[in-house]
Amino acid sequence: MKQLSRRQMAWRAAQDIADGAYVNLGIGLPTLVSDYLPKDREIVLHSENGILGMGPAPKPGEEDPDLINAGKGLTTLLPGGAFFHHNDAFLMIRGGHLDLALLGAYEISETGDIANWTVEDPATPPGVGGAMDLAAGAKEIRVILEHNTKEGASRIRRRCHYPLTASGVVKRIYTNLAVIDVTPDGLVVREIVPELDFSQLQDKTEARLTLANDWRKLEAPAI
Amino acid sequence: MKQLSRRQMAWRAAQDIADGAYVNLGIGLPTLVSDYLPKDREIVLHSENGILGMGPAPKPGEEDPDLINAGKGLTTLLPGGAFFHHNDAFLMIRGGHLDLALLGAYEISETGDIANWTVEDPATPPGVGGAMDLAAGAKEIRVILEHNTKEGASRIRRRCHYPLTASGVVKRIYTNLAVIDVTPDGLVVREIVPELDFSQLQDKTEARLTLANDWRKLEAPAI
Amino acid sequence: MIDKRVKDLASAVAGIKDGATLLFAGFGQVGEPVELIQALLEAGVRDLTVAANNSGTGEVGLAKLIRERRVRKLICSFPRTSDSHCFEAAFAEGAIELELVPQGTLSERMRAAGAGIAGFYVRTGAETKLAEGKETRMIDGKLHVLERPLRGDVALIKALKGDRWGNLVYRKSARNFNPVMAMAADLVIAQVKEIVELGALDPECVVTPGIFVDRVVEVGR
Amino acid sequence: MIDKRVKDLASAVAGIKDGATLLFAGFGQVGEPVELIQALLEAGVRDLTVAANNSGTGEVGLAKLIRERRVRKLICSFPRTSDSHCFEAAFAEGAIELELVPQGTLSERMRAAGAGIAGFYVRTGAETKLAEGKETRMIDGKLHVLERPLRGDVALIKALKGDRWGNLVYRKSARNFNPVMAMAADLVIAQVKEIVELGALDPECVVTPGIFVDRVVEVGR
Repeated sequence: MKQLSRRQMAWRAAQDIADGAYVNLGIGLPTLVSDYLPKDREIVLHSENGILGMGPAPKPGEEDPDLINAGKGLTTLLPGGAFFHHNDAFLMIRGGHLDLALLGAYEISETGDIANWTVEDPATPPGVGGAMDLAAGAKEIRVILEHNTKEGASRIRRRCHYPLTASGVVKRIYTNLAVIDVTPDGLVVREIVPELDFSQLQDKTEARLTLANDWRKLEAPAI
Repeated sequence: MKQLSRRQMAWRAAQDIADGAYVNLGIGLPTLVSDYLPKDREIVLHSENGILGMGPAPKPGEEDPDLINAGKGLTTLLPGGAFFHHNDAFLMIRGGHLDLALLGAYEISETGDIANWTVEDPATPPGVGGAMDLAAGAKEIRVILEHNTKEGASRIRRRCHYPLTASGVVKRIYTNLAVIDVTPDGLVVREIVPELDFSQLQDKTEARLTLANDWRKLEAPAI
Repeated sequence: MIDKRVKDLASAVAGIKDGATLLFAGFGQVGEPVELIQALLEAGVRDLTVAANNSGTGEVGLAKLIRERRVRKLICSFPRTSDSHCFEAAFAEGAIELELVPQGTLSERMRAAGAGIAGFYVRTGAETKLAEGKETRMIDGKLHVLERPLRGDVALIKALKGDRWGNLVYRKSARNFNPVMAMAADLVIAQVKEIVELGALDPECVVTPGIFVDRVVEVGR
Repeated sequence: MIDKRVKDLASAVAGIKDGATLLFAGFGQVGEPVELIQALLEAGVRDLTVAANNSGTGEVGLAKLIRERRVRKLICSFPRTSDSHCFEAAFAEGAIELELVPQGTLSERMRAAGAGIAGFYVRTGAETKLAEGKETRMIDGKLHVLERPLRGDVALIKALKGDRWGNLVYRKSARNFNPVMAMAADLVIAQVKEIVELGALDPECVVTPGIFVDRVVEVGR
């Protein structure tokens, strides 16, 4: 079955970010989104370690060890960017100043709950980072995640089974198979990959889905 | 009767400020203290409008309208000084970072209550400014005030009759007649002007006073 | 493209509605966005609630707005200053309501609004008249007052320089309430002496990052 | 005269006691005061409670302190990073206690300690496992968690430049937790790349004013 690659998922999520938006990209998959921001839009990336206006990864030879993103990868600063301390970085998050946080997740519920901080594996210590702050604070939360686990289980569930990060906050979900909105009437499918029909998508999804009247095919360029 | 002038009171209070202290001087009488800081000590003056390291009043021709103190008089900045915003200025105050606030007052009680923000005159609107923040926040509060009102009433009272600014915070009182400590055992007189004996001072004071064994004469240079 | 620059003062204050809650920066006249307030006056809005440290000086800025009876309520720490006769006259007439707030609490309540803090406990004002009617709580053996966020529909602020992303720097003690008010309103309008090119402000020294600012207007002073 | 400069790392960490609560700045290794932590290790103190965003990297700094079993408890938002095997080993053995705190709440709790805020209400963590056992409250129709200040006996921080009054500036994203930790401890010790003359730092661009800092030691990097 043809499905979106991780980079194509990132590309798709990037297309929905409005010109002028202040955006935090979560660690992992969402970080890839920065590579696909539409060139004709000015989008200001925020990092919780005190940066607004992050640019692309540095060119070889231009790396600065004091300039890293939230995933601790090397980054750059655009003209117009600014540095500030951690407390102001989270003031921006918690105070609702970010237009959008694009987060990864283990599971999403049909009411927009998100679980992305622990799988409760007793062998490894849990970590939360800025996940709860972002999920509770940004004006809008969208999530990018694989539709199913490697074992085929649905990550889009009636209720999250892993511990919650925040409840009822997710508005849009990008998966390798579909784009789905969380609405007051439940999950509404906006886009599906061409190789799948709605009932096949529903079969791969624990939560109940509705198909939007104006649904489209989910397509992304080869990347 | 010989008593200290306002400038002599300010001089006396200045002598007790330790080298290296971070100090906020209240509006009015306490502001005069900055003219008498001992030259051999480095004392960092804080202003609630966002300054650490205030210097003396500007020389003629060097006035900068953007550089004012809490009393809205023109001031200067010493080398090593810094500017910050109002919120950080009050973080310093409320967070206990100031070693000392020297405040003016209408009344002080024998338990260290201070009333310095309103005389409840219905004809004029009340103002509090930073008085309550300073009184509640600085590590130590000392007060400079005239011992008696123009009508001869005691400003050092058993209980304050004007509305309180904070309760139980004042540690030392400088008046035109005496230096008095607020202790767990009540008000202890440390210094009295030479022209007055203890019983005369008590007669001018509503609160009960005790004379320290090692009391001294309160003297100040002609200023 | 992000371009927060607006061409003139009238555009800068466009859309502010009667009955709005406004935050006016400044400490006395220093850092006060006088030109923006004048433009607001000319725009004719009224029935305003204004949070500001003082009540205006002489007959300009906030003082003039009060004189013209556009301000229904003032939230303020120190309304009576050397030349606050406009406010005093309105107050004596009962034409303006006053909510007196300790200066640090005024600032912290606005920060709370900007920082997603729904309430906080402070010692300031405990056991005083200004805490009357407020919820209190013993914490670590001391009485604390629960304070609530103070949010503006609009903040009018003044800075030295700004760029098209809305980044701002200030000058000396004219910084005062400007950065905190910039965090605490739905619409933040900054007058600046000079608009500079994007990238001209040192990213280590930007005081108000552009995320907080919606409009920037150059006023040349 | 105010002179917060100390001559070497051993003097910088002198007097830190067994059982102390320490704040370690840094985000991963960036802005981490590695040399101060190494000096602390050499000073032999133990039974420490450490608040830090991560749990140390490789076998230096906090990681080494944990490896040597000097840390009884870690207060932390994200202990598991690319090279956090020292912590993971101690955790697996039950040799270290972990208090997991959302990153913004960790930062805000320290600010509260520095700002005289005895408690504050946030949405972060509400209705999650990390709020279990914490007091909650409905405010404006939403559940909020009451968070309490987090204060250190000592903060170890790292800056780019400092002066004898303790004023500090940082470099790029190495600023991170340093300024907030500088506000939140009884004893604040800063390692700096370079000590500069008093007055050499631009007063408009000082990030941590000296009032927050007790000792400054130059480490040349």
